[in-house]
Parts: sequence; C-alpha cells; structure tokens
Amino acid sequence: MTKKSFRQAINEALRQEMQRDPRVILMGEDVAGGRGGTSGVKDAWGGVLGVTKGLLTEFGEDRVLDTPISEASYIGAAAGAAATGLRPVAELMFVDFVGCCLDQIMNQAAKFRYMFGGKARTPLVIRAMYGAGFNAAAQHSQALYPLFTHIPGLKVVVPSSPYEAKGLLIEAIRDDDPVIFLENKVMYDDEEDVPDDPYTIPFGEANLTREGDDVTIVAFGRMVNFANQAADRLEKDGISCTVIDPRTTSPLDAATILDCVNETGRLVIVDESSPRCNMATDVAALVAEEAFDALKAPIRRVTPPHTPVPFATVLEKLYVPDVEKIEAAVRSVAAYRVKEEA
Amino acid sequence: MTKKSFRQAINEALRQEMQRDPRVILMGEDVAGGRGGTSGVKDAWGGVLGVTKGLLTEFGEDRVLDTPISEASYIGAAAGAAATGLRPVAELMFVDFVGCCLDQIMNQAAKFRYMFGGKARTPLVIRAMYGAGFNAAAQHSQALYPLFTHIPGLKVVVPSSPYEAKGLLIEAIRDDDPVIFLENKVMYDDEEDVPDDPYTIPFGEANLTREGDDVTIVAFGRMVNFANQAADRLEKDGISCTVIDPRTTSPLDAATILDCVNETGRLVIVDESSPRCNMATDVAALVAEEAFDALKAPIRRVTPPHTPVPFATVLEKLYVPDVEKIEAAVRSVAAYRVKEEA
Amino acid sequence: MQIARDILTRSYRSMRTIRDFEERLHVEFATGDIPGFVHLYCGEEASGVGVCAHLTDTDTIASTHRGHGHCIAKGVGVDGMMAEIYGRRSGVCRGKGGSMHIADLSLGMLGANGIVGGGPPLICGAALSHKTLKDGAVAVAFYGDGASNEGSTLESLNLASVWKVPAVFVVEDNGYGEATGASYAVAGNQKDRAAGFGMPYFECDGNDFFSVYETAGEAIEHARKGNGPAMLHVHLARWYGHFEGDAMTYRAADEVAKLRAEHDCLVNFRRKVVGAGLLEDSDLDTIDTAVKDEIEAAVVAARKAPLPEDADLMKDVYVSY
Amino acid sequence: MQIARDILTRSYRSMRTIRDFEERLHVEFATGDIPGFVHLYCGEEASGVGVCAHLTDTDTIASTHRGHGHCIAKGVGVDGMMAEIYGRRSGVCRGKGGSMHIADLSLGMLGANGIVGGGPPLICGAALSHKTLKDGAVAVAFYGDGASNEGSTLESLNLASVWKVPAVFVVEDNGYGEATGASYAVAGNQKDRAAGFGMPYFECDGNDFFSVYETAGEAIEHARKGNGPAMLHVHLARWYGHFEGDAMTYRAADEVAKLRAEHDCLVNFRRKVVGAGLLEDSDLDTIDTAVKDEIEAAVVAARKAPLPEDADLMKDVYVSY
Ligand SMILES: Cc1ncc(C[n+]2csc(CCOP(=O)(O)OP(=O)(O)O)c2C)c(N)n1
Ligand SMILES: Cc1ncc(C[n+]2csc(CCOP(=O)(O)OP(=O)(O)O)c2C)c(N)n1
Ligand SMILES: [Mg+2]
Ligand SMILES: [Mg+2]
Repeated sequence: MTKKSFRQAINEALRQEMQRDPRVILMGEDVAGGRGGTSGVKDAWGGVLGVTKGLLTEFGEDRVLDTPISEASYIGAAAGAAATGLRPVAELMFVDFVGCCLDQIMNQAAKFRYMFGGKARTPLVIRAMYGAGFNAAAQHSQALYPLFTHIPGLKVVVPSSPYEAKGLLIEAIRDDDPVIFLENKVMYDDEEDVPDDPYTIPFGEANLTREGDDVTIVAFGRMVNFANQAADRLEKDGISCTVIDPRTTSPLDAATILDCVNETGRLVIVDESSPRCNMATDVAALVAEEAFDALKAPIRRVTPPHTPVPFATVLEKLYVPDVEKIEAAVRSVAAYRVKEEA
Repeated sequence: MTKKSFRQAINEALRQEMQRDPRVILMGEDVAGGRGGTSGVKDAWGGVLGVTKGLLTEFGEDRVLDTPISEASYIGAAAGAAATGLRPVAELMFVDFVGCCLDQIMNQAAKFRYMFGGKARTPLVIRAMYGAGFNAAAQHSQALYPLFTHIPGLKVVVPSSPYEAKGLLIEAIRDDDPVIFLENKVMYDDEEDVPDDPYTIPFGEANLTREGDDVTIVAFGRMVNFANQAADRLEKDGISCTVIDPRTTSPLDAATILDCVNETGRLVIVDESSPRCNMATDVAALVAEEAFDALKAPIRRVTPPHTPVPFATVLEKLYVPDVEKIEAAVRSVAAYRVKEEA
Repeated sequence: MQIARDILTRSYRSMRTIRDFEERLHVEFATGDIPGFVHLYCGEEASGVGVCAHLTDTDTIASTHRGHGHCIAKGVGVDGMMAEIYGRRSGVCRGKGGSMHIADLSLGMLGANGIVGGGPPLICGAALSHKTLKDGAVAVAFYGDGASNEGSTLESLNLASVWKVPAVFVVEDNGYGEATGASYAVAGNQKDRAAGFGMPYFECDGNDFFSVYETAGEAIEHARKGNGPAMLHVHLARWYGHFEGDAMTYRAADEVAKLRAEHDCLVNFRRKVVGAGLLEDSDLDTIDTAVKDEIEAAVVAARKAPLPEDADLMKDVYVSY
Repeated sequence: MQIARDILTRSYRSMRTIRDFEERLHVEFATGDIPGFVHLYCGEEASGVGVCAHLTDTDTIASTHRGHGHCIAKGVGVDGMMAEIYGRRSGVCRGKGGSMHIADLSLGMLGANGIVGGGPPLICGAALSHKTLKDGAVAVAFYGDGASNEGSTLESLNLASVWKVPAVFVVEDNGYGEATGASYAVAGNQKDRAAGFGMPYFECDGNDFFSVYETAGEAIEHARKGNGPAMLHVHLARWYGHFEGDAMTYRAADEVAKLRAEHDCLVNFRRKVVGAGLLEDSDLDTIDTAVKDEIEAAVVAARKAPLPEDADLMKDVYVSY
C-alpha cells in the first residue's frame, strides 16, 4: 500500500494488466509520443498528461501503438481488434472527441453482440478525460457520460479516486464487454493509498463513502469528493448524510440507491454533466418510480446549467457544481416538510 | 385545409420556406438523386423515402444539393453555411448516422454562439428519421433525441402529426439557432387536415391533445398517438387523462407539464428512446423536483428496454412502447394509493 | 490460368449460390414476407468470391449493407442466412440482426454493416490482431464507391499504412451510391487516393472472376507478406436497385439488360473454363442443380422456422451486466 | 516581386504582430496568469499572412487550435484577442472562448477550433455561401499535417470538389502533430491526396513570405475564378512546443535554434525587401517599434480589464430559447 496519484493508479492498472495478459494492447494519439521525431526519444509524452508514461519502454511498439489523429479509424480498429482476439485499451484523449468516432462506439462495438445474436465478444476499453475546471473551454471540458449511459451495449465507469480508478480499470480490462472509462482531468494529481498488487472492483456495485440518516447524496466521479466535503460540513449542523458513489453509471446499482433512499427519504444527486437527460435525471426518475413511498422531499439535482462550458475562470467556477451548492441543496431537502406534515 | 400525409406536410413546409426565402437551401444524400446517373432523370429519388421529391425541379441544383456519403463534411458544411449567410436544411437520412458527424453538431454548430461570445448565428436545421417499427434493425431504428437534448445550444423537435410537422418545420427554418428536427419513419403515410398556407408553431409550447383529471401522460412524437389511443380506452373505464405533447424536447415546456401534474397528481411518461438518461427520466426528474407535493403516485415510465433494437417483427413489437403498455401504466398509477391514505 | 480444379468448382458454386440466393430473395421480397431493407449483390458475385478464394477461416473480412455475397463467399451457410433474413430464431444471428447484420466471427466474417464506412476501421483492428497474434492472416474490408468518400474509410487507409498491418481495401465500384452516380460523388480517383495514403493500387474487372482472382491474389499476397495494406479497385455493376423497391429511374432503361446479357460473371466463367477445357459444362450444370435445391430448401426451412421467443429480446446485450 | 508597397508593409506588420504577440504570450504564460491551453504559432507567421494577404473581410477563413496567427492575419485586433486569452469580458468572445475559440465573423474569421479537423467542413459551407450568394469571395481552411489525417478533413476535400465551391485547403505542415512526427503519422503524401480528391496541388516554403504569397495567390485565384477548390501545402515549422508547457523531448536539441537562426520568416522578409530596395530598414524598424508598443498595451489592458459577470454564464447559449 503506497500513496499514489490518480495518474499513477491508472498507469499501474494498465501496466499490471499488460504484464498479465499479452493480448492487452494500448493505442491512441501520443500514448507514447516521439514516433517520427528528430530527437529519437521514444515515449516522449506517454499521453498528453503523462498517464501512459513508461509503458512503451516496458512493452514496446507492438503493444503501445501511437495513432494518426483519426479517432473514427483507431477507435473502430480497437473495436475490430477486440472482436478478433485482442483486448485493446484505446485512449480518446478528451471525451469531447467522441464526436469524431461515435459511430464506431455506438453502432459498432456496442451493438455487435446483440446484432450478431450473441456471437461476438468485444473486450474493449476506451479511456478518456472528462470534466471542467481546467479552463479548457467548451470543446475540451464536457462530461458526456450520459451519452454513453444512454447506449445499450456499453458499460460506463466514472471513478472517484485513485483507489477506485485502479480497481475499476483492471475490472474494465478483464471485462468482456465494451467499457467507457472516464477520468476527470482535474483529479490526476489527487493522491491516496492504493494497494500495489492488482485488484478489481466489480461493476454495478455502488460504494457508500459514508452512511447517515437524513439525506442520501448520489454523486459521480469528482463530485463524490465534493459530496463528502459537503457531508462533513453538514454533519457539524446535525444533518447526517449517506453518500453513494455508484462507480459505474451503466450498469447502475439501483438496489443500493433505493435502499438508501428508503432509509433517508431524501435525495440529492450531484452530476457534473449537462443537466438535460443526464445521470441526475436518470437517478431521480428511478427513485420517483421505485422509492416513491419513502420520499419525504423533492429530489434535488445539483448540476451545471444548460450551457456550454465557459472559458474564463470566474464563469467556469460558477458552472461546475461545488461543495456550497451541494450543501445548500442538502439543507433544503433536509428542511423540507410535506404540506400534510406541516 | 386538405388532408396531407406527414411526408407531404414536410415537403410543403420545405417548399413554402424555399419560396419565401432564397437563402433556404437543402442538402443531403439523394435529397434529389440521379446526379451522375445514366438515365439523365433528375430528382430520381427526392430523398430515400420521397420526402423531398419535386424540390429539385422547382428550385434547381443550386438550392437542392446532393452530397457524397460523408456526413461529417456536409453536416459541417451546413453549419458553416449557416454561420455565413445561408439557412440550410440538411438531411441526415437516418438519425443513427449521427455517429458519423456528431462533432460538427455538438462541438461546432451548437457551441459557436456561446464560444464566440454571442457573435454567431447558426440558422441550421438538421432533419433525420428516427424510430423503430420498420424492421430496420439496430443501426437504423434508434430514437436518439436524448443525445441532442443533452447538448446545450441545440433545439430538438419531435413532431407528432402532419399538422405539427408542417408548423414546427417552418418554425425551425425561421429559427436562428441550430435545430434538430426528427421524423418518425413509421409516420410518413399518416394523414390529417393540414392548412395549405404556411404557419408556425412556436417551440417550447406543449400541446394538450386532451385534458383530464386523473392522470397526466407526457408522450413524444409517435408516442403521442399511442397515448391518445390509450386515453380513449381508459376513458371508457372512467379514467380521464391529460395528454401532453411537448413538441420540442429542448426547449421543454416545463410549466405546462408541472401545471398538469399539479392538477392530476399522477404522471406517466411515454418515450420511444432507450431508457437510460432519456426524456422519460428528464421529465420525471423535473416533476419529482418541482411538483413533488402534488404527486400522489410513483412516476411511471413507458420506454423500450435497455437493448439495441432487434430485427425480427415479434421482437421489435415487444421493444416499442404500445397502447397496451401505456394503458397498463396509467391504470397502475391511477389505482395507486400512498400508504398514509391506504 | 493456373487455378486448381477445386478452387474453380468451389468458386463457381459460391458465385452460383450468391446469384440464386439473391434472385430468389428478389422474388420472395415481392411477396411481402421479408421484413426490413434488403440490398442485393446480384451481378457482383465475382468480386466477393474472387477475393475470398484466397482466404481461409483465419482471415477476416468486413462487409457492407450489401453483404449476402460476402457472407456466402466467406462460407456462411445459406440456411442460417435465409432464416436470419426471414427473422427466425434459427437465423445465424437468431433473428436479431437481419439482412444488414449477418455475421459469423467463427468464420472470420466480421459482419455486414448498416453503416456506410463502418467496416474499414474494424478491418484495421482485425489486421492488427492478425499482426499481433502472428497468425499469418489478412483482413479485408469490402466497401462501395459511395463508401470511399466516408471519413472513416479514408482515415482507415492512412491508419493501416501507418501501422503497416495486413489489410486489403476492396473498393467495389458499381458506379452508384444509392441513386447517385460515382461520376458525381467521387472526385478524383481511387488510384491517387491509394497513393495519397501510401499503399499500392490494384485494379480489376469485377465481371470476370479470373481478373478478380488474379489481382486479388497479388493484393492479398502483398499484405500477407507483411508489406502493409493494399487497395483493390473492382469495377462491377449491380443488377437490381439500391434496395428492393428502388425503381432505378436514375439508370438508362437498357443498362441492366445489357449487363445481364454481356457481363454476367457466371456466363463469363463458364465460357472460359469450358473453353479452356478446365471443367465440363456438365460439372457446372451439376453445381447449378445442387445450388437450386439448396436455395429452395433454405427458403422452405426459413419460412417454417420458429420465430424468436419473447425472452430473446433481453438476451445478449452484454456478456455480463 | 510585383507586390504593392502597402501589401508589403501590411504583411510585415502582420507577421511582426503575430511574432511579438506569441513571444509575449510565451513569457506571460510562464507567470501562470494565463489560463487554459495555449498553442503558439511562432515561426509560422509567413503562412497565415501570405495567404490572408489575398483576402478581404468578405472572404472567410477557418482556423485551428493554433489560431492566433490566422486571427491576426485576418485582421482581428490584438487588444480583443489578448483580453480573450486572459479571460476578460472585453475579449473578442467576452472571455467565454479563450485562446482556442477566437472568432470574428464580421471579419470573415470563422473561428479557431479546438477540434482537429473541425474547420474544413465549415469551410465547405462557407464556400457554398459565397458561391450561392455570388459575392465573389473564397473560403480558406487552415489545418495541420496532423489534421490532414482526420476523416472530416478528407471528406471535405471530396465534398468541395464535388460541389465545385471556391475553397482553398491550406495544409500547414510543421512536421508534427503534438509529439508525433508527420513522417510517422502521414502515410503517402498531400500531393496525391489532392489528386485523389480531384483538385490542383500547390506547394510553397512557409518560411518565405514571398513563396507563400505567390503560390497562395495562384491557389486562391483558381478557386475565386470558379474552378473549384485547390490545396496549398505549406512547409514550415513551429518554434515552441505543441502547447505551452511541452518540453519537446521529441525534437533534436538544436532543431529550434537552427530554425530561428536560419529560417526566420521576418529576417528573410527584411533581407529580401531591403535587398531589392522595396523598403528601407527604417520602415521596418518603425513597424517593429509600433508593434512592440501595441502588444505591451494589449497586455497591460488585458490584465486590467474586468472579468466576466456572473450573468454572462447563461447568456448567448441561444439566440432565443
Ligand atoms: C453512414 C451512412 N450514411 C448513409 C447511409 C445510407 N446508405 C446506405 S447504402 C448507401 C449507398 C452506399 O453506396 P456504395 O458504398 O457505393 O455501396 P453500394 O450500395 O453501391 O453497394 C447509403 C448512402 C448509411 N447506411 N450509412
Ligand atoms: C479531434 C481531435 N483529436 C485530437 C485532438 C488533440 N490535438 C490537439 S492539437 C493536435 C495536433 C494537431 O496537429 P496538426 O494538425 O499538425 O497541427 P499543429 O499542432 O502542428 O499546428 C491534437 C492531436 C483534438 N484537439 N481534436
Ligand atoms: Mg456503389
Ligand atoms: Mg503539425
């Protein structure tokens, strides 16, 4: 057990799986970097933010493949390779670039198995960075996991910490279905204790980062940390929260969410993605259908507004959900009394 | 006022707007057809299902442009043309093909205005067919409006009848923002009375196709008809329904939906799109947050299951929501009594 | 012509099977009993068969919406295909894919594809698998003249060259994408595109099995030897509309009649092999009869086969979920 | 060299402005006060300026993530640009776009673009507008060697040819896409790609304003005359990393020093025009001083300018909603 950053945890998961299984290969733009360069230095980048650094050196050019800038072809190639015997981990760099290759994800990889009557396996992992907070503006800051979650045939992982990232990525690589693995770019330097040995965290099993009696908070990815901070503050005022990290949006651990809401009767959902048709609406709808009787207050959603992500720091700060907004939402549902009771 | 099919209503809207404004142009694959053919026949197709038939003859090749099979380039071209003085109506054929051009919609057209500080106008309409029921299988039967609804900067229209289609399409063409206009392919031969003159139907104003006291049904596109049929049947058993056709999913007429639920206290949402992060969850979340006090029953969603669309007729019929499933959902919420009352 | 007798008979049988399969589908579609979209390969048989004659089950192909011919050429059985097209549970995809999604990965058939340009990226990946797993196999993407304008196709040409994988890109140029002529929609030409993406270009007459066979052999050999990808441009023609129901008003009235009369790959084949004394007319007649019976049986069986069961709807979305 | 004196001075001023703007950004970025990603155009000035010297405000250009140079060359003011890069309300995009999204449609500048290959499709459309509105204008897509492998770019070459619109595709080939060399990532070559998509190919030395100016003139004239699109391949080099912060370990140690010493387009320009007696050293010195002051003023103003207001967050998502 050593302190590792989110970046290191992901790198270690990749390395250990590549050591374990020769069919695991990496591909993407500058996942190594330096090919065709004049210095002769290999592994010049190891990914645009250094996440895959060192893997070329250990596994060589046959297993760490730099690609031209052509997402449709190499994400499709990853799908094709997955269907024919390899276990590719393809890096899309920014998830925003899915606009250049959605067909290969949505209509090819995700649908093979169903269209082909169960006769295909597509053990593909697509890693990508998501999220605002980097002043990367509208085309490099989206969350977009709702898009993937909407598509049957995909699994979608949104890890909330280095420990989670390592275990979930190893699980993703060993999984036989196409998995979208999303890394919040603001979290790469976050550190925590992470076991050195490989381990897996199963999909569809939520993690309760804390348990409380008054309000259930469901949060995704980076928002889990904000939710926990909000819960810390609220605790001091006697409002005790359960915080649920679903880990995967597809499959979603509906049972755990419903159990918790049945206990607390109050729910706040924190989702960094655009507010329409997102995970906050998805969880709210689930609960409004299946835990209706338990609900003692409106279901509150803390999300960005329905706008593209702005560039300027002041605006971006307003845009992303934060601890204050979560706190306020929890207070409002905690204080809520239905008319009959009032 | 003449009986017109859904197909004719759309054709007429296009024709009348092209007559009115020379900047309105059409483009897409085989929107005319016949270019480069050996018979010399022009307008050989008029769209894959004949929706744009006759427009080439009336407006010529400069305003009805056939394109190579390359959605990214021509949908992007439509966006670029819109930003520089034209008002293009681009046809994507099947909405499933958005996987080939999402970037130009999501990261370009939808974001220009915001990224550029309000200095762009992008009066672009993208028409596309959606929906199951044609045995067109997994890659030609999706609904996908949740994807577009999720993206800030887009408007999304899902017309439910010929009358609606004409008025909403004219509105879309005159609108200064990018609009996704989705046509259910199963409805092209549906007929109803449609005024001959041009008229517009504003976005964000829901249509109540019927009003009732017991249950509110919100339905989209083709599902509006199913909802009305279900309401007819239920009426006979003394269950009276309000049926809301929001017409546009973005903007969404939240006020009307909330008003109706405040009256009926019971809500069923019928959505032909895949169930996760879809419009059914979107509306459910809205109501669970903003009309919570009024709710007397769980919010029920009638949607397809979380699977790709199957090919075989028997399976496809099971897949798509139908009148029976809507009826059953309404009955269940109508019969529901919260524990306290019970 | 240095072609083994068994390759000749196998190839003829394959072409004949495709022809009869498609002609029969044309008839059956008109009855209204076949659901969905059906795109016929009739007239293009020599291409799929001439290419696949060089492949084994270890090699991979990816096909298009017009996929029946490639499937048959790669060895997928007509019973399972016919049942699939009829939407039956005994279909090769259990009735869940239909005409546009027939696949059989155990035979290296990575699927017909409803998305134009869907296949070439997949083939880059399959070729990468072959290279990485060192199984000596090649991967072949079939695609049309129309698909040659899709970004995914063009990117794939570049990617395959950069990675130097054993991929062959077969442009089946029938002169049309739906109702639009290639002379309108394809600017420039395939040959310069091949050069533009750094791979050798081969060209052949798709109405002539031997032209395809020979040229495809060279292209595939190039790839199989580890020299990187190659492009094979096949000139051919489709005999029916884009899909069943297309009135083909964009084609000259006698265009198809002429093709049938003068450019029938089966007639060409027979003339050549019999002329050269490689096979007897009777050899071919025997095949014709056998195929006729096989197709008849496939239709009869498909029509009688049980439909999918309700529970199938939810099956096989995931391996596990 | 038959170039009017005012074009020479304007072009030099434009190149000098880009250079100083970028060199200053490099310094300012290091202070930590500039948020987000910044990609510098330093070293490539002659390309944007040589091309835009042939354009008026009616003509349209689309740019890339490395967009500052194109913006300045097309006439966007440095005050508004600098303020934008600093995220200020007085920025040309009100602080909502930043370095990667600077645009000014009133000047025919359709935007920098954070998406590689984002611009070429837009330029097909702008060119279509020009053709349809018969305003005599052309539309120019700038894109990099890396972007020349994106499907959207490749499709656009074909589409522009098919539509025969007045578009020019300018490949700014600096030999790298991020940390990967074009010699690895670009299979084949741009010339054959131009032919493969049916358009003429022009090529020039991007370190030499006159080479660019002359060749771009031909390419643009071709398009403006209604002959359809053209490709202009500009060979050049970037002097900084892919983005600020890139240590450039993939480049030979002396690569940039050599470029600066031997291939500086500003030095080249001065040598040529002074040598040919077209301008005096003092003319250029005057420009240098003026630009220096202008950039200084822009930075000072940007640093002092007010930030966006909270209400701006929700503004300008739609024209109406
Ligand atoms: C991405 C995408 N765009 C458009 C279509 C509709 N479509 C199906 S087949 C076809 C024509 C394809 O032409 P070509 O590639 O020449 O193949 P052919 O039909 O001639 O065999 C089109 C446009 C599609 N299925 N997918
Ligand atoms: C679709 C997409 N893929 C990848 C990226 C990440 N990216 C930004 S710039 C760049 C390199 C572009 O290279 P090139 O086109 O040669 O332009 P240069 O940076 O050399 O000016 C990459 C890969 C992106 N922004 N968009
Ligand atoms: Mg064709
Ligand atoms: Mg470059």
